Amino acid sequence: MTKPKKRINEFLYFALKNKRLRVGLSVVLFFLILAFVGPLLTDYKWDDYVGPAYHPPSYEYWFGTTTFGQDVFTQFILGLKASFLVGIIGGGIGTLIGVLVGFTAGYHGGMIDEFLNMLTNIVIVIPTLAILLIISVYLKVRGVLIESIFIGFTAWPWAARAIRAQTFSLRSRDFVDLARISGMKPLKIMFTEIAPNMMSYLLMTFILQFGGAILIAATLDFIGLGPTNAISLGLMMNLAVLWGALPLGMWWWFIPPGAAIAAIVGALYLTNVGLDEVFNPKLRKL
Amino acid sequence: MFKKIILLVLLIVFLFSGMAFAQVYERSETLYTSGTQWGPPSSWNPYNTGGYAMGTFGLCYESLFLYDPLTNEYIPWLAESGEWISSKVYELKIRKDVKWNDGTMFTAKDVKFTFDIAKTAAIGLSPIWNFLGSVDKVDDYTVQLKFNDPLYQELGWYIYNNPIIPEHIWASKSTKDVTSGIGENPVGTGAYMFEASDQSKMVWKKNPNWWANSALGLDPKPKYIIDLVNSSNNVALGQVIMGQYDLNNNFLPGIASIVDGGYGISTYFPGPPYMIAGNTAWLLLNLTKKPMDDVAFRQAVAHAIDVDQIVNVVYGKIVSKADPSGLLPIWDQYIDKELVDQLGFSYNPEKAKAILAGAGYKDVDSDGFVEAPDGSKIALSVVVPFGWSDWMESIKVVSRGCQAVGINLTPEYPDYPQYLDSKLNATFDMMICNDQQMSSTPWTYYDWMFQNPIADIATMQNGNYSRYDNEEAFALADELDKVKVGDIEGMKAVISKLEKIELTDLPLIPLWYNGMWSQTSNAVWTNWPSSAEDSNHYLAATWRGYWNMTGILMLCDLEPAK
Amino acid sequence: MSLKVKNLKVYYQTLKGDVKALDGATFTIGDGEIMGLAGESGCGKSTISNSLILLKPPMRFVGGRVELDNEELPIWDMEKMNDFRFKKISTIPQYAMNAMNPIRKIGKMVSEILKSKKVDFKSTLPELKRRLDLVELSHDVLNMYPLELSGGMKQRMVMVLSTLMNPSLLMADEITSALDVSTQKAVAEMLVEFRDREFVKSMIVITHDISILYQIADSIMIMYAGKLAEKAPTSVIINSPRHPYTKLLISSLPDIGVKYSQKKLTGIPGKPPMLLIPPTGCRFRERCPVAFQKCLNEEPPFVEIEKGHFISCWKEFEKNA
Amino acid sequence: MKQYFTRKLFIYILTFFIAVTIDWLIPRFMPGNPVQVLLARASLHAEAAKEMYSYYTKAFGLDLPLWKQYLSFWNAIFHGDLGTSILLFPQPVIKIIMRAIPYDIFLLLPSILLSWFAGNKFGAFAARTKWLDNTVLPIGYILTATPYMWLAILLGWVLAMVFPIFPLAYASSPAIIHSFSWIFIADYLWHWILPFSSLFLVMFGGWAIGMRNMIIYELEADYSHYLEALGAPRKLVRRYAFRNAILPQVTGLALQLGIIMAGALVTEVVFSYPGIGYLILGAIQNQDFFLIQGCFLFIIIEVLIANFLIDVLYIIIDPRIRIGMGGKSA
Repeated sequence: MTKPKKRINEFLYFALKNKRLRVGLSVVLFFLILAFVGPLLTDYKWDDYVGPAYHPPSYEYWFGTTTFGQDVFTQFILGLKASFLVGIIGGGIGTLIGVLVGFTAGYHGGMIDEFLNMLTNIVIVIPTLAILLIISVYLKVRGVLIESIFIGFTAWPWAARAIRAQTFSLRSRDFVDLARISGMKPLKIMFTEIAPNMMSYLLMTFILQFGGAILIAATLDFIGLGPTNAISLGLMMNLAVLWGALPLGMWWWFIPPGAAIAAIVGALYLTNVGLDEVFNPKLRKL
Repeated sequence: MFKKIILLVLLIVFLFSGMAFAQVYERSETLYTSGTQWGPPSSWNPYNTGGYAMGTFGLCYESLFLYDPLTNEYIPWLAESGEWISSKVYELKIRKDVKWNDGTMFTAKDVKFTFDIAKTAAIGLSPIWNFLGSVDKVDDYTVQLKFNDPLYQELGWYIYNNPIIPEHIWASKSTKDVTSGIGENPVGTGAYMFEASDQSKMVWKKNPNWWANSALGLDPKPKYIIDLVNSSNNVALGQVIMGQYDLNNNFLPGIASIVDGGYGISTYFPGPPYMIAGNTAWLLLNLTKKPMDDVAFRQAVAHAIDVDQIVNVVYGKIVSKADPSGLLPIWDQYIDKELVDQLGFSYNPEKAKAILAGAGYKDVDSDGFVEAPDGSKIALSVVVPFGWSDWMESIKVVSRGCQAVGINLTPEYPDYPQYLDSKLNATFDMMICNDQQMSSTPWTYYDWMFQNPIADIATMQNGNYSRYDNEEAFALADELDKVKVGDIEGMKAVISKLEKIELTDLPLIPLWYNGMWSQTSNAVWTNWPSSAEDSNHYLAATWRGYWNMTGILMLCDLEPAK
Repeated sequence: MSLKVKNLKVYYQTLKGDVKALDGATFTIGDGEIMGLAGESGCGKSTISNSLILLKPPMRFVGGRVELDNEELPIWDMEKMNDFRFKKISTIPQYAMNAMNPIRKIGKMVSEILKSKKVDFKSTLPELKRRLDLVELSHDVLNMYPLELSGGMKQRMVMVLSTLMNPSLLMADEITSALDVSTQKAVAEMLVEFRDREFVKSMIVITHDISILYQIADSIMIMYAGKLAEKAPTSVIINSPRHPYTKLLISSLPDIGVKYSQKKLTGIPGKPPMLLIPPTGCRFRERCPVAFQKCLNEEPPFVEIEKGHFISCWKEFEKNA
Repeated sequence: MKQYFTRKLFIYILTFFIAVTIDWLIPRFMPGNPVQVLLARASLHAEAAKEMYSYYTKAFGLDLPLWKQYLSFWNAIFHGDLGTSILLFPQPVIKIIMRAIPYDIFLLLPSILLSWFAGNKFGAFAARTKWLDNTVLPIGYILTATPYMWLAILLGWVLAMVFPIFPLAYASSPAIIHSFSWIFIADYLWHWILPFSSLFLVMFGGWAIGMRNMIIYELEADYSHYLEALGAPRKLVRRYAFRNAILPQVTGLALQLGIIMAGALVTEVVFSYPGIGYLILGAIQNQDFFLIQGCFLFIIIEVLIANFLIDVLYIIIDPRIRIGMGGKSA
C-alpha cells in the first residue's frame, strides 16, 4: 500500500470534492454551532414562564411559546445540546464496545468468537425498554448522561457484527501474519495493525451510532423515560403531545424538535455515504 | 403477494376479535362520553370501586338515594323515603314496581341482602357494620336499619354511594367474586343495560322499561351511551373540538381557549373557573420530619406559595384558588369566615420571611437558604408522580416560591409507586395530593384529614398522610360524624372547631380546587347543565360515583340538537 | 489476420487529468497466434485487454480502430459491444478466482448467461461437459457453488466458460500469477490445447512472467509506459531482442525456463515516467543506456524492421538505415 | 447444518431464559408494593383495603421467598398465566394482551414486509441511476432519520386536524362494534392508514438507503465485472448484484426488529392505536407491573420467533451457510 501521508492528502482532496460529504457535514456543523452558540441568544431557563401562553412565533419569541408561556426557542436550543451530548456519549460508548467485541471476536475466532456472538445475539433480542424501565425507577432523577450511557450499552451489537466481519477479512492479511509471527500481543496487533486499516470503517460506524443514539433517545424521551430534570428534543415532543399542541394548532412546539432530529441524523447518514465514497475508490464518481 | 399477506393478517385479526354481527350506532341517538376509563372496560362489578366500567354504578346499578351537591338535597331513588322512626332506627320505604333488567321484581330483600353481604365481604359498605346492629325486612317494601350508635353523616354518605345488588343473582357468588369478581352481564335496576364492549369502548343501551319512566316521568334521551377509553390529551382535545365526544371529563389543557374560541364547546361556567370544583389539591407536609414538624415553618411555607400563578399560568384559569380551610365551594356555608380572616393565610413572601426569621430560621452559611434554628441545613423536596403534567408544573411554582423566601425546596418526580410508597410510609417531605372527592358532607374531608390510628395509615390508605396526631381533632371528627344530616347549625359548630385546629396547626396546606373537568359539545346534544339561570344545574360527569350525584338526571334533560 | 489494432488510444480519467495509459498502439495478431504481452506493471498491458472487451469509466476511448476478423469493434460503446463479447471476443480475467456469483449454482449461472445471450443451454450442455472433461473437472461442478471449488478448479471453470462460444480472440490476464508452479504449467498448457482444438482462434496472454510466455507464446509484445516497444516471434525476443528495453528486460532474467520469483524487471535502474504528462520523445530515454539527442525530441514510431519484427527505437533504426 | 441449528437453538433458549429473567425482575424490583398500588387505584374503603391487602399479597405470591416466586413464574408462563392486571383489574394479563395482539400483527406485519420489499426494490433501482440517486435518495435519508413519533404527529396534524381526511385516533370508529363485515373492514382500514403509513415511510427510507449502498458494492464486485465482460445484459448483472445485496438486508431485518418495536410503540401512542405498544405506555404510566411484564414477555417471544424465521430464511437463500462453514457468518 502507498505511504499514509500521501493517502491522507488524497482523502482530503476527495473529501472536499464530495458533494454528499460537504452538504452533510455543513448541516451537522450548523446545528452543532447553534447548540453551543444558541444559549447565548437566550437568557431564559427552559422552564421559565417568560411570556404569554400559546404565543405563535414572533420577534421576541422566535419559536413561539408553550402552554405556560415558556420560550420554545430556549427549549429547542437546550434540547439540541442534549441531543448532541447523547449522540457523542451514547454513540461513543456504543462504538467502543462494538469495536472491542468485534475485534476480539473477529481476531480470535473459535470459542471466543462463539461466546461473543452469543452475547451479541442476546443483547439484540432483549427488550432494552424493559431494562431501562427497571433502571429508571431506581434513579431519583434521570439525566441526559445516564440516558446516553444506557443507550451506549445497549446499541452496540450491530456495530460489533460489522466490525467482526471486517476484522475477519483483515486478520488473514500478510501484514497481520507478519506481526503475529514477530510475536506481537493480540491486543497490540488489533490496535497497531488492524485498527489503522479500519479507521475509515470505525469512523463511519461511530457516525451511524451517533445518529442512532439520538433517535433512540428521542423515542425514550417521548414515552417519558427520558431526563426528568432537563429538556430534550424528544421531551419537547412529549410535552407538546401531552399538552394538546396538535388540536390547539401549536405547530411551532412540535415541528422544530422533530425537524432538527431528522435533519441532523439525515445529514449524518449523508456524511457517512460521502465518507464511504471517499475512503473507497471503487465508489468514487468523477 | 402483499395482498395475500394482508388478507391472511385480516383473517387472523378476525379470528381474534369476537363479535360476529355488524352493529353501527346511529350518531343522532348516541351519546359519546370519555374521561373515566384509563384502559379497556374490564370489570362490571359495582364493588370494584376504582375499576368498574363507566356507568356500571349509576347507569346499571342504582342507589337508594341520589344526592345533589349543588343544592345539598337528597333525591329519593330506589327508596321512596328514609326516616328516623327512633333515634337508633332508620326506616327505608322501598319503591314499588321496580324491576331488575332481567325481569325479576326488586324488593326489600334485595336491600337487606346488600347490607348483609357487606358484613361478610369487604366492600365499600362494610364499615357500616361498625355501628349498624341489624337490618330487618318489615315487609316487601320496608326495611329497618337498627343502629347501636348511629353515625348520621357516614350513613348519609352510604345511602347514595352504595349500589343495590339483586339477591337472586349475587347470593350464589363467592366472597372473592363479590369483592373482586369481573361481574360480567350486570343485572341492575338502572336506566341502561350492558350492550357491548371492546378494546376502546363501553356501550350501554337504554332500558326501555326503566322504573323512573312511569314513577318519576324521567326519560334519558340517548338510546346508546358509548364511553371511550381515555386517549392522550391531544387526541381527546382533538375529538372534543371535532365534536366527536359529546361529554368529556378529562383534564384538557387549553380548554379555556377552546371554550372562548367558539367551537360549540361549553363548560359549566362560561368563564373562569369554567369547572365546578370537584376536590381540593393539598400540599401535604410530613410532620414526622424536621422542620415540617414546626408549625411556624409550615406557616411560612403557606405564605410563600403563589397559588395565583398555578391557577393562571399552569391551569390557564380553569381552576380556582382554594379557601384556606380547604372546604369546597359546595360547602361554603360551613366555612367560618371571620375565623379564616383572622387565622387564614395568603401569598405573602415578606410575611413568610418574617415568620421564618421570627422562628429562628436564619441563613447562617449565606448560601441563600435558611438553616434550622439548631443550625442544621435544610434541603427538602416536594414530589408528585412523574407524568402528571399539571402537577409537575405546579410544584415548580411551589418550590420557586419557597426558594424565594429562603427555603431550599426542590421539585422531584418519582414514578407513581415510589410516590405512593413515600406517601403511605411517611418518607416524603412534601407532596401534592387530592384524595377526597366532593360528597354529601365535609365529614368525609375531616375523616380523611384526621384519619387514625396513625399506625394503620399505610394499610387503611384513607388519609392523614401528614401523620397529624391530635386526639382532640380525632374526637371532633367523630363528633361531626354523629351530627344529624341536615342539622346545619350543629355541623357548623363542630366544623368551625375543626377549622380552628386546621388553620392554626396547618397539618396540610390547601392550594387550589381541582375542577370536575367537564367539557360538553353542542354538536349533537344540547341543553347541558350550566350556571346560567334558565338551564339545569346537574353534574355533567361520568366519573365513578358521580352518576348518582345527579349525573343521571342530566341525561334526562338533554335535547337532540336541531 | 484475426485482430487488427490501429493507433489505439485509451486514457484513464483522474481528477488530476488524463493518464495516457495506452497512447497509440498499433499491432496485429494472426489466426491461431498466441501473443504474449509483457512489461512492468502500469505499462498499459492490462489497459489493452480491458479496453478491447470492457471499456468503461474511468477508462476513456480517445482514438484508434480495432478490427476483429475484418469487422470493426465498437469498443467505445458498452451496449453495442455486447454483440461481440463472449461470442467473438472473450476474456479470462485476473480475478478468475472469484469471477463467479457466489450464491448461484455454477450450472445455473452458465445457463442464465447463455440464455441472456440467446443461446440454448440444452444443446450446448454436451459440449460444455466435453470441455469439463478436457480440463479434468467432474460434471458435478455444475451443481456446486463456487465456494465448493478449489482455486485451480475455479480458474479452469472460468476458462471453459469464457471460451464456450469459441471466440476469435481470448484475452488471458495474469491468469497464472495466483497459482503455484505446477498448476501454472497445467493452465498454460491448457491455453495451448484450447488453441490447438480451435476453441479460440487467437489469444493475448498478459503476464509479467516471461518464462510462461516462453512455453506457450508464438510471439511476444513488450510494452513500456503506455507505448509498444517491440514485437517479434518468441524466439527472437528471447534470443536476439533489438529494443534496448527488451534487452535489459531479457538480460535481467535468469536462464530461460527457470521459474523466477516476484521481483520482476527491476534489474533496470530508474523508474518509468509519470503518464499524466509523459515526456516528449522516447519514453524510455531516461533509463536508456544508448539514448541520444534524437530520442529527446522525436517520438520513435513502431515499425516493422524484419518480417514480423516491430520495434520503436531511433538507435536501432539508424543501425538498419 | 445440523450443528448450526443446534447452536442457534441453544442461543435462542439461553436468550429466552435471560430475557424472561429480566422480565421477571420488573415487578419485584420496582420500589413500592404492587398490591398497594392496586389498592390505591381501587380506592376501596379503609377496612376493605386492609382485607384486600393480605388477600392480593397471597394471590400474587409476593409473600413467598424470591426463588419460589421465580420458579412459580416459569411454571405460570408455561400455563399462560401472567397474573392479574392492576390497570384493568381484575382482568388476567394474558386475556388483555391476546385482545391487543391482532392490532399489532395487522399493523406491523404489513408495514415491515411491504417497506422491506418496496425499499429494497427501490434502493436497487435508484442506485447508479444518477438523477434518482441525487434527487430521491436524499429524501430516503431524511425519512430514515425521522423519529417515528414525529412523522406520526405530522401526519396526524396535517391529515386529521388541518385537513380532516383520516381519523386522528383509535383502530375503528366508536360507532362500530368489531365484526367480520365490510363496513367494519373498511372502517378498520380507514383508521389503519395513518399509523401504517408513518411506520411504512420511515422503514422504507431505511431499507432503500441500505440496499442502495449495498448494491453499489456488489455492482463493483468481480463477478459483476466478469458478467459484463461476457456481455451479459444489464438486467442480469443487476439481478445477480441484487441477489447478493439482499443477504445483508435480511440480517438487517433481524437487527432492526427491536427498534421497529419501539417505533411501533410510539406510533400507537400518537394514534391511540390499541396494540401492545399503547398497552405498554398505559401500563407504564399506571405502573401496572404485571401488564408491563406480560407485554414484554410477548415482545421477547415475537422478536425471538421473527429472528428464528429470518435465520431459516437466511439459510435458504445463502448457500455459503448451508455449505460447510456452519453458520460462522450468521
